[in-house]
Amino acid sequence: MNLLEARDITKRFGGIVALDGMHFAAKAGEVHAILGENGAGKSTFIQILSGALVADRGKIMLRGKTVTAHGPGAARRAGIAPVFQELSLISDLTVGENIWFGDEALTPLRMISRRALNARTAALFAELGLDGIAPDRLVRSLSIGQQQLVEIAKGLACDPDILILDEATSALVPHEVDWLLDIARRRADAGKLVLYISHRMGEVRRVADRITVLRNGETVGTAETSAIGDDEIVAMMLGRRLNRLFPERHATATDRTALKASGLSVGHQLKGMDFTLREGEVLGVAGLQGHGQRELFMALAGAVRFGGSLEVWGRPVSIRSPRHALSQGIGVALLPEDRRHQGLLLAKPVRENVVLAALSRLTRFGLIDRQAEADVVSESVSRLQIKVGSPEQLAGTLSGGNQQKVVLAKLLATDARILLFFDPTRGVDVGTKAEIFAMMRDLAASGYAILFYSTDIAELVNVADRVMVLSYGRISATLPADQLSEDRILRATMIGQVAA
Amino acid sequence: MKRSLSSLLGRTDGWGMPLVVLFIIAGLIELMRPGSFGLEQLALICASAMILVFVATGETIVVMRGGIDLSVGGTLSLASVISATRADLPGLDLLPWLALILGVGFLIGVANALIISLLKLQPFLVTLATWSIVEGIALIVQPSEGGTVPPVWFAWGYSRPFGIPISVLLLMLLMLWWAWFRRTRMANSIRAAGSNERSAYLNRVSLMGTNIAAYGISGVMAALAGFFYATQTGAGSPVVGAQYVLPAIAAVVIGGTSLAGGRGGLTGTITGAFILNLTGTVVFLLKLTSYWQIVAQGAILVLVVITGSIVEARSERSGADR
Amino acid sequence: MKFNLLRKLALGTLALAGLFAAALPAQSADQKKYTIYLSNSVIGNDWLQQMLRSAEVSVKKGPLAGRVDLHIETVENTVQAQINSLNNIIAAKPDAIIVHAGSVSALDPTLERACAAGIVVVSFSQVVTAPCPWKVNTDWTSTNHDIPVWLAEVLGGKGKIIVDRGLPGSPISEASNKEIEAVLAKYPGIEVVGWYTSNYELGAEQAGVAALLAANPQIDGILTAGYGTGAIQALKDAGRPMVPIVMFAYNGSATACAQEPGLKCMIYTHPPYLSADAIKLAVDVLDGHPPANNLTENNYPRLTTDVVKGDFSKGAEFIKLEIGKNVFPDLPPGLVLPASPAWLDITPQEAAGTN
Amino acid sequence: MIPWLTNGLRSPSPILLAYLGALLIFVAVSLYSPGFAHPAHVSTLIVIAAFTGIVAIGQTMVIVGGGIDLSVPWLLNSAAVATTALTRSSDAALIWVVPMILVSSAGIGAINGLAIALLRVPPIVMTLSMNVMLMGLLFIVTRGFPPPPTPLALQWIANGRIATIGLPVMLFVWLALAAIALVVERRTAFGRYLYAVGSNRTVARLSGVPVAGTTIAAYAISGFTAGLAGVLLTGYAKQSYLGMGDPYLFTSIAAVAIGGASILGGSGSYLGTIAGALILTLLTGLLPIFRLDAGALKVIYGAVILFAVAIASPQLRRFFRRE
Repeated sequence: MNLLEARDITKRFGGIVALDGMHFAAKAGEVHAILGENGAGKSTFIQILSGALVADRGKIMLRGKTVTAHGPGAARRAGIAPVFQELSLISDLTVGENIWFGDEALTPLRMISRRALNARTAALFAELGLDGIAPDRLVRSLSIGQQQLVEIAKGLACDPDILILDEATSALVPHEVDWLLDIARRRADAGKLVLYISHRMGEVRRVADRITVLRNGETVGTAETSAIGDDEIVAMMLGRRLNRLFPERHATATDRTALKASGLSVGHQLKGMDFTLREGEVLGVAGLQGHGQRELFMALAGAVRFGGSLEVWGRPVSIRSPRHALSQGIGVALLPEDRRHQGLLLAKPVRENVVLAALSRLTRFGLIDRQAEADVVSESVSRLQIKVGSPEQLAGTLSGGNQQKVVLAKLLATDARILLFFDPTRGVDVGTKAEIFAMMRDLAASGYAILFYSTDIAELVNVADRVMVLSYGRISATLPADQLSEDRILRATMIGQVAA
Repeated sequence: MKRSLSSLLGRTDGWGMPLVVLFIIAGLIELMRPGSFGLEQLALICASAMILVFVATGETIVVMRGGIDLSVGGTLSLASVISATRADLPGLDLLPWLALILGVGFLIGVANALIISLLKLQPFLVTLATWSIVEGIALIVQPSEGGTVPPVWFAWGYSRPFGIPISVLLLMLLMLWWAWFRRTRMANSIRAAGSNERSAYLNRVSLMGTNIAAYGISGVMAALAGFFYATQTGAGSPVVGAQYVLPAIAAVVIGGTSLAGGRGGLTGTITGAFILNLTGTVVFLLKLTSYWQIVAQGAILVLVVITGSIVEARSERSGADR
Repeated sequence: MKFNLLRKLALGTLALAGLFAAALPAQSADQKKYTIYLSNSVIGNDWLQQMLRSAEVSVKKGPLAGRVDLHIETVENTVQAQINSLNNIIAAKPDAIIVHAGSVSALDPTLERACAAGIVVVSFSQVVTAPCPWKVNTDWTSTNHDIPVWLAEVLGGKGKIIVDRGLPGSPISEASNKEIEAVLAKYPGIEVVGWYTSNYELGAEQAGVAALLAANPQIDGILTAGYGTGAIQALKDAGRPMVPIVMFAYNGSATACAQEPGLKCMIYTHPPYLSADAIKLAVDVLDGHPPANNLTENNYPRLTTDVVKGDFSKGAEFIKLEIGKNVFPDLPPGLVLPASPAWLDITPQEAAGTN
Repeated sequence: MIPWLTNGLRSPSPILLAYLGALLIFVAVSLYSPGFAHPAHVSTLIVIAAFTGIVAIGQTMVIVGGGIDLSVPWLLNSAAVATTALTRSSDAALIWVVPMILVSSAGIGAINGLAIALLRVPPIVMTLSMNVMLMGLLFIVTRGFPPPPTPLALQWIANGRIATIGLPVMLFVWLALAAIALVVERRTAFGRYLYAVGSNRTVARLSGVPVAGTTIAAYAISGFTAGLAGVLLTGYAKQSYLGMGDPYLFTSIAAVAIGGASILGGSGSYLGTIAGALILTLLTGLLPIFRLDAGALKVIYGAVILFAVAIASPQLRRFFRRE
């Protein structure tokens, strides 16, 4: 008998159909992956399962019985625990308070006992093999990777029958991913169900027993993982065959130095980096979470103050602010980590987002040149193949991939020739990923210089010309194209760790 | 040492820094006028600060919930007016009437919460509107300052149970209540909802429930302030509440509670209310001409907030790995 | 005329008294310098400013010159701040406190405490309800009585009028509204066709009168509690002829009255020099000459274009408006008239702060 | 043709509803009391609304940028007192006095903006303190003396009617300022920046928007319009007096709110604020017409704000669309 079954689930948001009569079934004792492009309906389905949304039509059945109660509380009582990609932690509460939220041990006066809370949290962490996170720390003081670990621990804390992992590895480093996959496997072996949602094919292949693919809100099919090839899965997701994920790589770097950093440092996080980025080059940056890559990108983009010296196109500069970085003499543009909170004005039209960084170029006598603005927008939309109804569509209503393209369009609308891509494929579907990689190579070929950080080492190996590995705020290795392999990069991050 | 001090000050719900400021101010006063903080003097200071403390208490909870409550101005007035118009009724007991007055405050708070939650409206505008409505009702109930408060109540405002002035006692009770409340699930839920509504919902927090609790407490506290005003002055005023709205918000902010929601607490707010109360004394003792006193109060307010935010920024930088 | 005579008499007496005092320097007890604090509740209007200036002038010249060390403590519009301020003043142990209270009742306990500490307390203008302080005020009962009577008489007991209800929540407004209503009940021919709320503020007065003019084709008289110039402008904007107006004694209002052709008006006052009167009273008490009565209420002469006969309060006095004599077009419009009490000579310039 | 207009018409915005509301109140009151719609009275109403409207220009910008300006009352009052004190009733003096006052007002607004943008003082606290400090400073500088009457030229601007058509001069002043405000809001980079800062500071900053500069400019504009309203108001009142600015704090904020702007920033338009100013002015006129006392008026006032805000609520609109 199926532990979980969903029948004919339909959900609309305004005019958009997110789920259109989809169905799904999973058994106890398996890790079941749910795959699909962004906008395929995975997130909506998970949110319905976990009670965050209510379906317009259809029913959910647990152990053959229809679930009638709604809301996160009902789902929790039914034994469903979600681990959300958009974290559900309360940043102003401590780690322990978050994990046991609503289930805290109370003193006779109905107060929450901090001591019991922290002890329980420490015990849970020990049991799960997590270390390095103090139970009484405020969540807002943790890194995103640590927050994701806490979110996972929280999902596991109630020992649910159904654990939902929604892109739970997006901010994790390799050994943490291994840890999570191991936990998922063990739970399945213990007779529980784990739903695993990820864009990373490698992980899915390693951990999932079966795969269900969604497309356009409908179920395409379910298969044993071992019985189906990667290409086939991708074809199911796209509804067509993808030629290739990674583009051809030709060395396009010239001798011209776009960016030269010496002794670049930021607080305690970045301790003196020297490197050069050349015109036409894609320079990869690898590193474990919190080893200085964020500071590196933010410093170059002018968003944090830094020490050391910088030369851009051969001229020494000091970048004072993002505005200064984007200005004509310098031209450094950042594609930030979190597009919803750092990249886009979600409630504003695509048009305004695209030209936001380039307005000074589009203004005449203090007024915005409407025609020039429209030209820039339509050119970007067609060049990046952004799927929008009209330039007036609100950015927040686009799918993840299209949102990322809008951010990219914003960078390209400026005069910047040095682009900083910070994890550009995070939460982006396969089709758009391929487009972004192709775009990066094209840009390099046309003379841009690109610094590229990704949490997915495979992307660095296949897209970058060179990769520098960051460890404890220093460069622990720089690998040229002919030496690039996931293995080597991983080892370099590890060696750095040991050395420090 | 310096770093750990600043991180300690920044971390304790934001009240560390205001407390330091309060001690500096109190120290200055004691230096300029020794004996300023004897028991009798403390009782006077507390008595004059209590109304603001009550209003600011409710405001703190609402701000933690991520909202703001301007309607306390109306509620305070209405409560004072109700307290002062019913002296003619025979056999008035203090407690049932207090319960009725607080009930009115609670209902106003619940109305705010329901409007905000059900229609998903911005608290600032909703409570701006309800402030006007409630103050209007107060003016209809009693068109001007006056009325009479039953002598029993009037006596209550100056009573000294266990030899402790009632205001000091109430302040102690309030702090005890906070020591309890801040550790309850409701307080955590309010914080959670104020920090991030979506996350809070996913954590099974009832958004409307926390709103009702927060605005309900705020309404009750404002009504209590109005009652206290009436018992202290022996009269009600349909417009007095307006004087307390912005100072209450100022006390909350000085106390380190972030207007963005999720953070802060009552300890800071009470500290903030006393800072506001004592700055007047500092400038009085500095013998500034009275207009400079007013300028100085504004300047002190800004300076306290600036130092607070600098300390917080420092502690955040040194405490977190980002 | 009568007023001037009285005033001369009073001045003469004072001058004599002054001579007498000067002739007897041995009276050292009387020459003691007193520390007096003026506690003011709010700073935000012209009347209050003139009140503070009058207090300052009163201790620099005239009978009180050199007798008083005056400290002014102004707070910003909250009862709590005034209580705090008073607590500080009491702790400074002055000889007397004169109080312009922000609330008629909220300061009572604090002022009682001041009395208990042996401090002479004088409350003026908005007087407090506490029994112990001495009180100085305008005789509002007769003022509020005479306002509608004048208008009714000028209109010959017949006509439609509109009434300003002042500042919502203020006890003075409320008392005034009640009294006016009661008096008008005695004039069946006078119909109140509407009222508005000026908040003692010029813009609101103009807007309120304009709205009522729009709503009523016939309006024969206006009772304002404020400037009156807003009402005049509203009449002009609506293209209506001037009608009799009662207004408060701002120099600007009086000037408009005197200069506007065809306008009949009556101007009543509540003089800012009540502060000086309060200081004088405090010194008298400290000198050991307390007045017989705890409450001193003065019925001040009213200025008017048309002196009429009617059932006015006892001792009511009407004086014809005369430019240069009791109205001063060259002085600021915000000056409140009259500028000086009889026992002291505060020049209009001193009152306006323009000297 | 004009994109914002067509956008506005496509979805019946809160702005449109606010204008309809204003019209509805006007028609209803006029039916009850025909004199209300008399041209002379309409002119008077427009003049009164214009002052709220002008103060609300700056308030709109500040609120769109995610802030709030509580320093309006005494900034306005200071400008008014300065106008009459410095001109000493001389028309000629206006030539240097008015520009000077406007520049200083903008400067004071900029100080608000500086503290808010660079020192991270919450806007409520900064502008509230500024209000109090201005109050104190005004008395220190002027020693509180009541200034002479307003120069006649200003009186003409504020109270005058254009003889041939009978329309008030203030209408044209307001229209000109409104046009400038709308152009700034929609057609300039600054306007775009303002919405960006109000929507999301981080996105704005990373996109090269001069966040601090934009914030400072918004508060400077608010200072400017409050100062300008103060100058013009002396013409209306023919004098300056203390407490002149007090009515404009909550009316300016309420006008913005009724006009459909989010107090959280990032949305709203001066076009809506104009409707808000009109509604508030019409409401004030209700009290005398319907013989309400002040309490009842406050109740109505609050109810209308609540109603206006509720109508703009997506929740409510979704509910009605479903039917």
